[in-house]
Amino acid sequence: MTLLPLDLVGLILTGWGGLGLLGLVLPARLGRSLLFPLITGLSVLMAGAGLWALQGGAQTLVLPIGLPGMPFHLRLDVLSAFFLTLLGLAGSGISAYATGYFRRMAETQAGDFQRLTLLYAFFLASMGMVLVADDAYFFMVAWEGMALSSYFLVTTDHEIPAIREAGFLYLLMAHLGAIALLLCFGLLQSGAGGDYAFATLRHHSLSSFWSSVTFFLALIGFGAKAGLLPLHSWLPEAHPAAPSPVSALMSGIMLKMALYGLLRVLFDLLGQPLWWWGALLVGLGSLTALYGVLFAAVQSDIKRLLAWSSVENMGLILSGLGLTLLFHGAGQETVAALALAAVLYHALNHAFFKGLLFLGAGSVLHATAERNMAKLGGLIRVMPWAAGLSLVGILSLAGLPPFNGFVSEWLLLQAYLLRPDLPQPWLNMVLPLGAAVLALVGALAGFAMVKFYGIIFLGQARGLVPGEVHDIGFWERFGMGWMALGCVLLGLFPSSVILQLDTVTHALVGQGLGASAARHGWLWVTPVAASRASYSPLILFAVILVSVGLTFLGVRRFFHGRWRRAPAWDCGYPFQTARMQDSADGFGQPIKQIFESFFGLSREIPSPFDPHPHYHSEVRDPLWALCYLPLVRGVARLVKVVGGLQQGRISTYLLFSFTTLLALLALVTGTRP
Amino acid sequence: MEILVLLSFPLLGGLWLGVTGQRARAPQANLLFSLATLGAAAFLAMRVLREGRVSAWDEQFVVDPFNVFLVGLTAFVGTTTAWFSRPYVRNEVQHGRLSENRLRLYHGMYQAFLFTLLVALTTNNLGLLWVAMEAATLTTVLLVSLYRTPASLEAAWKYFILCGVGIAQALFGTLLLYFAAEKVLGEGGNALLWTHLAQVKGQLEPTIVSLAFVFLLVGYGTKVGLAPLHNWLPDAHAEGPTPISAVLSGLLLNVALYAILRTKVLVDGALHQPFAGHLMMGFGVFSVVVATLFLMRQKDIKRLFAYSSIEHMGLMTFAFGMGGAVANFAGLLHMTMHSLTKSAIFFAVGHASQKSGTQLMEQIRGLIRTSPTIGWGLLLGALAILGMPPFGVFASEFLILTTAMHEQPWATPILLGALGVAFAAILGKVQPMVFGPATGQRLPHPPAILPVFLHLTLVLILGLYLPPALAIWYRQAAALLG
Amino acid sequence: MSHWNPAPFAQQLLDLFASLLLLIAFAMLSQRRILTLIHLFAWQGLILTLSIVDSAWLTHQPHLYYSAGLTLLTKVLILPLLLHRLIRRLDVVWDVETLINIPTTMLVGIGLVIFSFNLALPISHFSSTILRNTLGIALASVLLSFMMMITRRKAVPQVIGFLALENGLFLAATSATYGMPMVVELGVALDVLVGMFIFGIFFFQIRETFDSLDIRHMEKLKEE
Amino acid sequence: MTPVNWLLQGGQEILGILLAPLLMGWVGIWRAWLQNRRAPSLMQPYRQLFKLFHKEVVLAETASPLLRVTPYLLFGCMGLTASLIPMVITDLPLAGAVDVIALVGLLSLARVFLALAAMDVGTAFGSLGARREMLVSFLAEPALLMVFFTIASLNASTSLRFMVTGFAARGFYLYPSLAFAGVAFLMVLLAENGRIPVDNPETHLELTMIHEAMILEYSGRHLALIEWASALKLLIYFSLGFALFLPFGLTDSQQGWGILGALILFLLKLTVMGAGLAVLETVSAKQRLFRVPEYLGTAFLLAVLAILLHYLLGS
Repeated sequence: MTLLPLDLVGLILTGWGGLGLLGLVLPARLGRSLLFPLITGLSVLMAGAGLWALQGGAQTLVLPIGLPGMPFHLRLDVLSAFFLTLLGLAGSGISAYATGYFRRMAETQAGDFQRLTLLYAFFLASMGMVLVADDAYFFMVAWEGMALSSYFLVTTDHEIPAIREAGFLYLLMAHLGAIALLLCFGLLQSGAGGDYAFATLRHHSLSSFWSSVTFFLALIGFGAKAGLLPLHSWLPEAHPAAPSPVSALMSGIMLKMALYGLLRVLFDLLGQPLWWWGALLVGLGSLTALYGVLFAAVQSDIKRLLAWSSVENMGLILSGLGLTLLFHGAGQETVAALALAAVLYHALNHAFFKGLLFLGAGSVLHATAERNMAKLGGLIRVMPWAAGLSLVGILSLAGLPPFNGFVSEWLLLQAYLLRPDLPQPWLNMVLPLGAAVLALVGALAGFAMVKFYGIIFLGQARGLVPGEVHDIGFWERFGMGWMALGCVLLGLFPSSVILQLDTVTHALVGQGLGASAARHGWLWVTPVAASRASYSPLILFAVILVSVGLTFLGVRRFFHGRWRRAPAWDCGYPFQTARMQDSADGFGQPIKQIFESFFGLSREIPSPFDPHPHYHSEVRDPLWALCYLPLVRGVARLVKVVGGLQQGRISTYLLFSFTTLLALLALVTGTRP
Repeated sequence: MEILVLLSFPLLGGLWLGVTGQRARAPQANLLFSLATLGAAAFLAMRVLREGRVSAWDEQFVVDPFNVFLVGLTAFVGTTTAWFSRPYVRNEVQHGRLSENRLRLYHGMYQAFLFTLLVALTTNNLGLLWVAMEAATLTTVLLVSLYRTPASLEAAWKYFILCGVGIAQALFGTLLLYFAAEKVLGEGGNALLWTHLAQVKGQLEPTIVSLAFVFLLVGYGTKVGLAPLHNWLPDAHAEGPTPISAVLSGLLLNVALYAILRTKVLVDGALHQPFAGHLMMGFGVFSVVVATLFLMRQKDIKRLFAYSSIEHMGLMTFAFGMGGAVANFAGLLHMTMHSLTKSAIFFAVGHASQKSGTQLMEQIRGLIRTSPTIGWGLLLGALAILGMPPFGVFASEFLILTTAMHEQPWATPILLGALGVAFAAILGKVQPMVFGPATGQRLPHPPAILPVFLHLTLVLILGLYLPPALAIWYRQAAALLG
Repeated sequence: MSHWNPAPFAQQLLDLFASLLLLIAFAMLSQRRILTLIHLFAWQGLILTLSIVDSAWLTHQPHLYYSAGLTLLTKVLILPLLLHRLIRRLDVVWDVETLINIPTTMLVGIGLVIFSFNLALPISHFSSTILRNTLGIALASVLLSFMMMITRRKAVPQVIGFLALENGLFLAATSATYGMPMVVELGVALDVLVGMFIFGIFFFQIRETFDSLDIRHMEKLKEE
Repeated sequence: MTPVNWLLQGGQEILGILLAPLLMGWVGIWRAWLQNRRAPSLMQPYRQLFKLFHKEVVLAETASPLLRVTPYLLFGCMGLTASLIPMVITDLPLAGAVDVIALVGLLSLARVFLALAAMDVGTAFGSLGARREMLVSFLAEPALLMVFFTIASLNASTSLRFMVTGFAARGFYLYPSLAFAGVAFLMVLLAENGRIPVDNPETHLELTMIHEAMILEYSGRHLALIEWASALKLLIYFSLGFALFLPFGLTDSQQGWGILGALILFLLKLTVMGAGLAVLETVSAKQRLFRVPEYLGTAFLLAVLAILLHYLLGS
């Protein structure tokens, strides 16, 4: 018997599930040093399996479980393989980190730890199952299993009211999204017989109206998971609420499942896309990105800032997906492949740098028990490892060369700039706006990241840092190092990565970049032609190193290296304290001021004569009031009206029964032939 | 023979406990009788699986694949509820809420109730079915008012009057059916035997049959809890002892729906058009919508889940209304899942409210901290009943909704919207109860946790894997429904 | 079917009984005094018994005689007596308040009669029995009793309405279909008796708890 | 790619580094003249740098290694950037590795480090400067990118070399979109280099300073490197402007005469434009900080308009 990648993936998924169950029964003392490393090992194996499967064709498997007539279908094709690789690569770093992170929990709250191990492993396994599911039922089970296990993880600290609310909102939105997906699959299947296997759906085509409806449902379903505007409200609440490695999993990997779902439905199941779907996605995605980054820039909670930044990145990814659809619909497969490669690449990158940053935030949280940036500061001196590795993360997230975030944004910009020749002339004119938004978003992300890093790690400690702040231990270092290494390598070897993506783009849009992108060797990325655009991060990195090195050597050679320490310059005001540094609020202040009408801003500014001056400003999501509250109020009104049915009087109840009877009798007499 | 044995156990149990139900060992005896019933049901089920239809007493009692599955479910849930009821009533006695006399009434009536349900399920005579349904009301009505609080009296009164009037209408419907049947089958007992009716259903007079169905639907529909006939249901569920709420929700509603289904088969045969199905779908969708909207405003935990029962009965009614192999299959599956899940929830709810000393949800907090098993049981049960995979309720809802999508596309968005609202309502209320800082006290008798998790495990397993034997059984039952 | 001679008379008698039942149903609908209600209910039972005897004689169905006996026993003797004793012991011989005023109720009642006649008309055509005309009347008295339950505020009249409703059902059972099979009929009778017994328990419990039999006290369980 | 190319690229870097203080001096002279002051010597910036290099470095007690790494990084990045821009010749070997987007990224990398280093010591002014710098850049950077995109769309390439030669190949042509892009670029240039109306390089008034606030904690050779780097940045922007909007004279050949001619032309452009900058700075006034977003927003919109115009007119 030969082992196929799918078998391996199946074994790994079972292994994760088994480890989870083992975690529930094994004493925490034993589990803490055994299970997470094993989970990590399986993740590495998963990455290998994914890479292996990325080379070959699709394999299928039918399990003997499921509903009668609807057994679980499994299928591993290159699209799944790519996302499995992502899951494995990012998952191993995060799991390694988790080994160290949950150590203290295993000692103090053994029961919670056991439960957490189970849910963590199930969460990983359910994401894997989403990726290999090949029928609607199994997909839904895996999808909701993913939501459920992450919901329980989010509510780990359920004593805190805000976390309970966040968990509730999360599961609710996840479920509403799942309802939309259910409808979506139902429409995809409509009339194709009783089978819900994707193979059936694939060969079944819909009229353009119904396929548009299906597209909308998929957009709602997967968009709710991806945090697409205006379905994003849960995301900045739920992602930060979870323990940090889980936040990393959610932001880094789970959000990509939404992308996977969209790709699967749009390119695999739904058939030929219509052009305006792409236009809609570009618009919504760009708006989401802008919205997300603006809110990220004004947050003062470490993890919430990162969560909003995830909204931003998913927006970018989805706008890229929209571009792909547009070009694919217009038959311009090369550009479509470029946009798709950018999308996939960015998904991979985001998994790494967002995972890394959430892990970094987790380290800070663990060391200081403080999520409010306004009370942190100067951690680079006590936590050099965490600070150093996080620096890689923020540089990647800010989209700076030669790190990975830059590569995918560069590819996406290239897709925007390659003069498209779409059949809709107005789109040709509007698309550059997308590039403008992308540029703006990138710059704002830089702002947010400087704020993030500067306030937390740099400067002096604001307020109290309780107890002895310690740096991260071995496993945490390993996990964060893994992620940081990923960021660097993905940034330095883009053409190798693009070559790997080639099979995926071939499968989805029938074109690949590999041939042209790596035409000039592995050092260079030339997505279309060298005269169009080319980029070589490795060379860039090398010359930066050389240039900086030469400067250093030159200065050292010609001048002396004397230095001494002295107090910081106080501008003639000797009473400066650490609290006079910019707080997170203060740093975000310009953004608040500029986009004031954009935020639901409420501010209390003290008067000059106030003896106890107090400044308070709160940013609320105006879309909440705009989209959600009316809905809630509408339902509440309906509930009130219906409540009248039940007012306690038995005569009225009898009257209902009586009138129902009479009405039905009248109906029968009325329709009598 | 097996049928009579099956029926004799709860009957004997009812008589025995009616006399000795106040003794300390009575809860065990209750459990033992239920276990014996379960055993008999298992034997019966095996025989039916092996030989097909089984009848007894001049075909007055007939068990076919359709009702044997409900017999099994009834016996099973009856047993686990008896199990749960053991510590529950002891705690109640300890809290001084139940006297010895009432305990005797409780245990006697519990077995009598099971007896009436089993009679209703196994009988072949539609008249006897009616009698058993009425008797089921009578046996439970005093249990609803067991605590003799003003609220429980009121609830029992409403239950009694509304269901009494409803069942009277069902009697009128049965009469009309008999009226139509005796022309074909002649006078005498045979004209009410379902098996005989089913053979000649094509010859029944359509006008009379459709009228009869209206009366039967309104009548038995009252017991199913179809809106707007449902008003007794939340009151009765909320005020009675929790084991009774569990069996009302998990069993009585099923049996009432079973009665409707039996007549629907006849009506479909007589009418050659989906008249009955349309009515049922209308009632089903309306019930789902009304119930979900009511869910939003509940304060009492048992009322909340009572409305949830209405919602699910509506969904089943809708599924059976659609008809066809898949929808009937899904309806039966949903019936099973709902019974198991809902009774598990009521078990957890019972202990939770005993612990907190209240049924008001805002005063029940932090169950997971005080008693993790109850808390998790409640949360998982609620998630299961909300149709979260991988629990089995999702499987049946998936089948129902996807079938609806091409059979009755108009209904799907309504149903899905309602399910969304229900999710928000129930999760929004259950989550604060299980999570957060703890309140509550220790119970004198340790709660019975096993039934909760036994049910939930079954629901979980059935959601992922339906054994082929069970699937065949369901298919046969679905085929009987046409 | 050899006895054709007295048949027309018996048939007419049966129609008369049925009409009388309907009349009593109307009378109950308009009656305010509770004691009279009980008397009317007893009368209704008596006429029902007579009509069952008549149809038994007419159709030679021996089991209908048992039915008649059962009806006489429960509906004419036991239940009215029980009710009588009950209201004496509970001291509730008051006037009945209605929710809707009586003329309106009567008007609606007439509408109901027309409706049910209209409903029963096509059914009667299919009937092979000679007793078919009574089906409409039976349906009408069922609906009228239903109406009565809706309009009454006190517990006892509501129960009387419920029992009257069952009388209507009995009429339908015996006249339209020659009665149900014996098993069923016994079961029905048993249910009615047990039901009455439970009603009795309830009256005492309600009285004990609320100091009144006014069901307005029992409107607490609702959605506020 | 011959060694000569590499040599030329290295030469250009050195040229840029050496010229940068001179440009600063030149602009300073003109400003002084226009303000009726006696001008310092053209060589004054060099003297200043020389003096700073010899001074001892005083580090704040709370400074982390980041503060000490940044000046080198900044200078290295700026030097590298200078070498990438076709000042004199277009056929640079590194041009393929870094296109305009990467160029903006490189500038932005330098800026992020500068801002981070400013926050490192933890004084009120450092973070104030960093915040303001990032505020300016989050609008200026996209505007610059949009300017580049306009020209990239015109020439169907984001590679600087092909952007420049693309114009040359097509000969003289009036591009309306370029006019918008040019104005936007000028506005970005002013903002990015801390010139009036956004920032005043000579101010030491804490309330208004941006760039100066960030480098308050630097001294000695670190300060020298940073000052030099900002001079380099001005030169980079000037030469970017020349390459994109006034590309005449740039040579593709490696022959001595062509290079010499191009070099002379480049110096000429610098001379004129340096004076122009001084004039511009003198006639305008420093804006309030919160007017800056409006100003830069205008630049951004102009650049977007330029690209739209390009697609609208097809030119």
